Amino acid sequence: MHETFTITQIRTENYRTKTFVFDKPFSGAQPGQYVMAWLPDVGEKPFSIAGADPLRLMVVAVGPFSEALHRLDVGDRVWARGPLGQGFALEGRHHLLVGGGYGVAPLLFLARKAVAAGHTVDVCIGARTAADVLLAEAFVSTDSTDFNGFVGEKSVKSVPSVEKLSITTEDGSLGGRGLVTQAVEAAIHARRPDCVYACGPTPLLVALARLCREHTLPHQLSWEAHMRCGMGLCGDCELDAVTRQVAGIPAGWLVCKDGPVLRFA
Amino acid sequence: MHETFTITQIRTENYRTKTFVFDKPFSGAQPGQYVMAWLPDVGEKPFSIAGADPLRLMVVAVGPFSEALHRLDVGDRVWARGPLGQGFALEGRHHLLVGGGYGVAPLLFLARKAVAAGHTVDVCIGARTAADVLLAEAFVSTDSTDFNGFVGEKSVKSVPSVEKLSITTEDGSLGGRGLVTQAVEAAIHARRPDCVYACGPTPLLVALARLCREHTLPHQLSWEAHMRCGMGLCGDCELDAVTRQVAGIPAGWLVCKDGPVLRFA
Amino acid sequence: MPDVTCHFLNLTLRNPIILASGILGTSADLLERAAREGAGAVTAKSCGPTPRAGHPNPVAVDWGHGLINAVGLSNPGAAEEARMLAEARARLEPLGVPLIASIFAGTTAEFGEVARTITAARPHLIEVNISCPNVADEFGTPFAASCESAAAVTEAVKRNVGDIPIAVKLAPNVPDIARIAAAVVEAGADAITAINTMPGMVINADAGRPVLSNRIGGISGPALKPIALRCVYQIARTVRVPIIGTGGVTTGRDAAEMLLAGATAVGVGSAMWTRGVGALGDIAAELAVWMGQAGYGTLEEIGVRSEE
Amino acid sequence: MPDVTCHFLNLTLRNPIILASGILGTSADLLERAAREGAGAVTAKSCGPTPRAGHPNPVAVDWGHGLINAVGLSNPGAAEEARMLAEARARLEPLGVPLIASIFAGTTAEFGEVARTITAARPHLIEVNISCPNVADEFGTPFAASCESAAAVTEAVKRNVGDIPIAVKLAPNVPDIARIAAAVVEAGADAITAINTMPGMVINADAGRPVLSNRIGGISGPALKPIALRCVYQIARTVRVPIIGTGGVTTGRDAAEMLLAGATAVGVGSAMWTRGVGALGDIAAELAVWMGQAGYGTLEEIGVRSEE
Ligand SMILES: Cc1cc2nc3c(=O)[nH]c(=O)nc-3n(C[C@H](O)[C@H](O)[C@H](O)COP(=O)(O)OP(=O)(O)OC[C@H]3O[C@@H](n4cnc5c(N)ncnc54)[C@H](O)[C@@H]3O)c2cc1C
Ligand SMILES: Cc1cc2nc3c(=O)[nH]c(=O)nc-3n(C[C@H](O)[C@H](O)[C@H](O)COP(=O)(O)OP(=O)(O)OC[C@H]3O[C@@H](n4cnc5c(N)ncnc54)[C@H](O)[C@@H]3O)c2cc1C
Ligand SMILES: Cc1cc2nc3c(=O)[nH]c(=O)nc-3n(C[C@H](O)[C@H](O)[C@H](O)COP(=O)(O)O)c2cc1C
Ligand SMILES: Cc1cc2nc3c(=O)[nH]c(=O)nc-3n(C[C@H](O)[C@H](O)[C@H](O)COP(=O)(O)O)c2cc1C
Ligand code: FES
Ligand code: FES
Repeated sequence: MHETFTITQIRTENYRTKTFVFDKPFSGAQPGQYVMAWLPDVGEKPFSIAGADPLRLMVVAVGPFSEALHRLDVGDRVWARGPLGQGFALEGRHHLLVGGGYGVAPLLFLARKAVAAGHTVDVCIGARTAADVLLAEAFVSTDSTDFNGFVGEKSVKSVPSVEKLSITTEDGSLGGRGLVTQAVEAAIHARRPDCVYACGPTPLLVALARLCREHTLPHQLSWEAHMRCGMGLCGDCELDAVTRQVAGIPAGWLVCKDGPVLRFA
Repeated sequence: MHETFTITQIRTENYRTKTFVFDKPFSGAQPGQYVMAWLPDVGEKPFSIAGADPLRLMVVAVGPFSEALHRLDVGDRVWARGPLGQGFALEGRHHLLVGGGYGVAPLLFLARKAVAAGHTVDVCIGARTAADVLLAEAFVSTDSTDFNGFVGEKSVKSVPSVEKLSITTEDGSLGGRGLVTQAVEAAIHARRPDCVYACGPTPLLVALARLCREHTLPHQLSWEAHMRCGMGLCGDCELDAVTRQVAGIPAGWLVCKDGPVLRFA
Repeated sequence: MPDVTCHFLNLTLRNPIILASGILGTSADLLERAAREGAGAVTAKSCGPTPRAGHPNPVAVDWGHGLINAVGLSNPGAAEEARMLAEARARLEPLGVPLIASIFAGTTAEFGEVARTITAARPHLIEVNISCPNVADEFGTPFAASCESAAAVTEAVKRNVGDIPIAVKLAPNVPDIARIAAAVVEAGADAITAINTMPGMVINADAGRPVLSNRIGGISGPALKPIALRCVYQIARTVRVPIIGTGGVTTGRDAAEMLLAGATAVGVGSAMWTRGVGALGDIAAELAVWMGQAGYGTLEEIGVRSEE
Repeated sequence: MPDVTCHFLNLTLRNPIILASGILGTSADLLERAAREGAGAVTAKSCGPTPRAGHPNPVAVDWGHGLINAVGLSNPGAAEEARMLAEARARLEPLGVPLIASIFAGTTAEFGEVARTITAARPHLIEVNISCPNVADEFGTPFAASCESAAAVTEAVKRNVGDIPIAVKLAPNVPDIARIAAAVVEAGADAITAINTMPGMVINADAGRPVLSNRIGGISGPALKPIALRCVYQIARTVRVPIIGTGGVTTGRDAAEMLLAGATAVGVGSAMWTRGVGALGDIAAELAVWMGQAGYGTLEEIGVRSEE
């Protein structure tokens, strides 16, 4: 069942992205899990949990539902059910996080968790242009009030930031120019991580899956699909055969329930 | 829903009474609460919980259902739902327990609880003849394995017994001759209890209610009625108007759910 | 604080929570208790032409997501019931709590007779139970199963009750409950009660047997709620008479859902198993709190918003 | 260890647990996965004459005592479905797991056409879904609502499937499901699947709206179990064809109850929400353990004892 959440804060992240902070926690939520957010008479869509205490969601306005969310104000309500699906699980003590688009949202949540556990974290963010880069400062900020990203960390005032943050844009308008996979290669060579975690567009994930296999690195990738029930029943969220094959995803794997995160050792 | 209980032990208490010990506890049950015992194709009737860990019931064979129970052997199964209703709650530190018929079963459970708490207990048992007296030895036994009467006391080997046990029979074949209320009067004069607890036939309870009011003694009496739902829904277990009036029971009081124990301060 | 006064036909209830039929409605004492514990109105247990003992035990169990019962319409017969109702009415009068009688019968003609007998007690409303699922063996398919039989009973009762309004109580196990509702309203029903229990069976695997002695019984409580909400919603969009929405209401929030679905008042029965008789008043109080938070001042506002 | 082999019509299932229609049965991959995770047989999602997108989100929620869904019969149309089924059948063959197709349509004639198209894939059984509650607006009262329409569909399908046996899937929201069962058996049904979901509505009070975009949906899961057991019980005492008992089965013990009610095999759907796809094999294993404890050696013995 959907719980009622009231917006307490809205932060504009870039020209088409806002973060919504809500009035209460989503207990037990793990980085990589998602909620089905419902706006009556509009629809219901999956959104990664960008922070659990209190709940926060980062929304890129790209179509009817996300635009409806963007029209909301502080005090307005959103309904959400979850937490759904399988999230990221920290493996080892040095982590490489790779995000594209809204994918940085669950990774920030994950980074906070890893850093709080005393682990080290490298982050690679990819985007089209400087304007599309999201949350870059949040990853290196030491002010946790800026993104009280996970359960029980509300009161932590100064958390050490990630070790190394590299940004890549396709047009070179911020950070390195090119594809984020190049930055990932570099990061792996600089310091081999115990595990690679990624969330972003499918082509990015497919490329990363190949790269991690080459380097025999454990990796956990968060996949995206059209979701309906979100409960592992309707079968709608199966990935297409091509994606599955190139990424080595098992047949019959359901993004909504077996995923969205798939782990390869 | 009914849980399945398997009989592990059967003890004959008198010419028409058996105690059944079952294979598992009835967690959280309090003295004075009851179960609805179900025998498929036979029926379902209320029985006081005579011991909760493991469950034990003491059954007087008086009609079709109780006789069907008496025909069961070790290894046979009985189904029970509960614990139902409001039981006894210990008030003060010196208690007077008054039992008639199967009413001694919940009182023994209560006595064990009181004694274990370091309280003192007097007991008055009433019966028609010596043959009808039930559980008399159990009240004064120090061998708790004999009637491991309540939760968490399975391992207690030697529990102090009750202070004073007085038995009254109508024909004088055991203990004093006459009515148990006379013994109760005597017990009250010998040592005034903080509270009187009773379970037995309605006339006994009515007499006790009057007596306790005269002595302005708090009392907790366990009433009996025809029970169907046992859930406070069907209304069948309302006491008749006469009994209610003489005993001062509030109108609309449901034996199955508000009772069977009614407390007067 | 929002106003939970409920205007139901010509009656004014201090709140919309109505004791449902068959729960505690067996005596004047129990009806009075339900009123004192906070009900806006109280319904007596269904009574038929002659006394019935009902089914042997077990007659009711909690199966984890709701209850099932087959009490079997035990009742003292219409004549005795009328006496009880007259006393109950006198006791409820000073409390300002309306009394609803409930009747059942085996034939259309008998429905008329029972209604006439009961009318002597001047209940504020007579509920016509054409939907009891536990006596089908004796009485055949319930009258609630077809438009024709439901309408015929409604007419027979209506002819025998003078100016006392009637509510017809419908069954959920029909393909299209709105059609039945339309038929009984056409036949003169002043209100609808929806719904009675849903026929079901609880089996104890170890015992290898259905739990109820009657085998089949009626499901009530939480499991029934979405079925009841759907029925109320469909009926409210088809007929213009008030509805007593009944089924699985356990909290004030559940009551709000029932009002949003289109009910004018809310029946409560099984909730008293888990919450006691005090549930009646507590649910009304919770509803008021919820209304305050949700920005409703009166029950009518909920009705309006739900039709948007 | 007891033998859970299930003899269903001419089929031999390694266990009686059947993946219910509409759950995961949308692709050959998912049907194969259900088989690998332990199902005795698998049912594809219902397909109709032409592709349908289904309803917009929300299409399903867990409301605490069960689920409600209105997926809206999304499907790729019969021709595409037949291709998928043929592939699925090939993949299931080596696993020894029979494939059940499921069809729906808007008219009796269309039912026949869809059946004929699907027959090309040679499923082991064709389930005829005359009971989907989520598309009533478009398709009117479901065919399962009356003996006449249910029998007509059965005959139309039967004429088009050659030697492939058919099971007709019935709806719980009828006054007398046994009569419908008798009518479809009379019309040629080889088996019965009972039941489809029960129409219901879940309302979010704060939102002031029904949760499903379709407003009305079908209730499944725990809340449905006693309704399904009652339906299976009534059908089993009326007709002599095997029944796939479906509704709320979550554990091996639930499956035992379904068999005791009179089912020959047991459909499982919603349980996969709480227990994952592995529920299929787990429930079969739990059933075997329970049978051992209860002293049953084979499924047939359960059937016999339940008829005593
Ligand atoms: C597991 C999971 C987690 C998700 N988490 C988030 C999240 O945290 N934040 C978020 O904003 N979205 C997230 N999404 C996507 C979200 O569910 C919606 O798909 C998205 O909001 C678009 O919906 P819409 O109705 O606004 O537009 P639609 O009409 O559905 O889409 C409009 C167009 O935009 C494209 N599109 C969809 N999503 C994006 C995107 N993120 N960036 C660029 N183009 C896109 C679509 O392919 C389509 O072409 C997630 C999806 C999944 C499956
Ligand atoms: C709260 C409650 C607790 C109970 N606890 C116990 C218990 O612990 N042990 C127990 O044996 N019974 C107990 N009973 C009584 C029990 O529920 C049945 O009523 C009893 O077993 C008789 O059922 P039956 O079908 O065998 O006979 P019935 O046909 O119901 O009764 C046969 C006759 O015996 C009379 N009778 C009923 N009970 C007794 C009795 N105990 N002694 C003498 N005559 C009786 C009846 O009035 C009737 O005339 C309890 C009842 C209630 C309401
Ligand atoms: C024990 C019990 C007895 C009932 N008896 C009757 C009855 O006599 N007449 C009637 O119309 N409904 C009867 N009902 C149905 C209720 O009035 C109500 O319609 C149903 O229980 C759904 O509401 P609930 O979920 O709040 O209990 C009975 C229900 C229960 C649980
Ligand atoms: C999400 C979902 C989709 C369903 N789709 C179909 C369908 O396409 N065809 C059908 O005959 N039944 C469909 N059903 C009904 C199931 O097959 C089954 O009859 C019902 O869910 C009861 O079983 P359960 O409680 O085990 O889920 C669907 C059920 C669910 C939950
Ligand atoms: S969205 Fe329904 S199975 Fe994944
Ligand atoms: S036995 Fe039903 S109310 Fe007490």
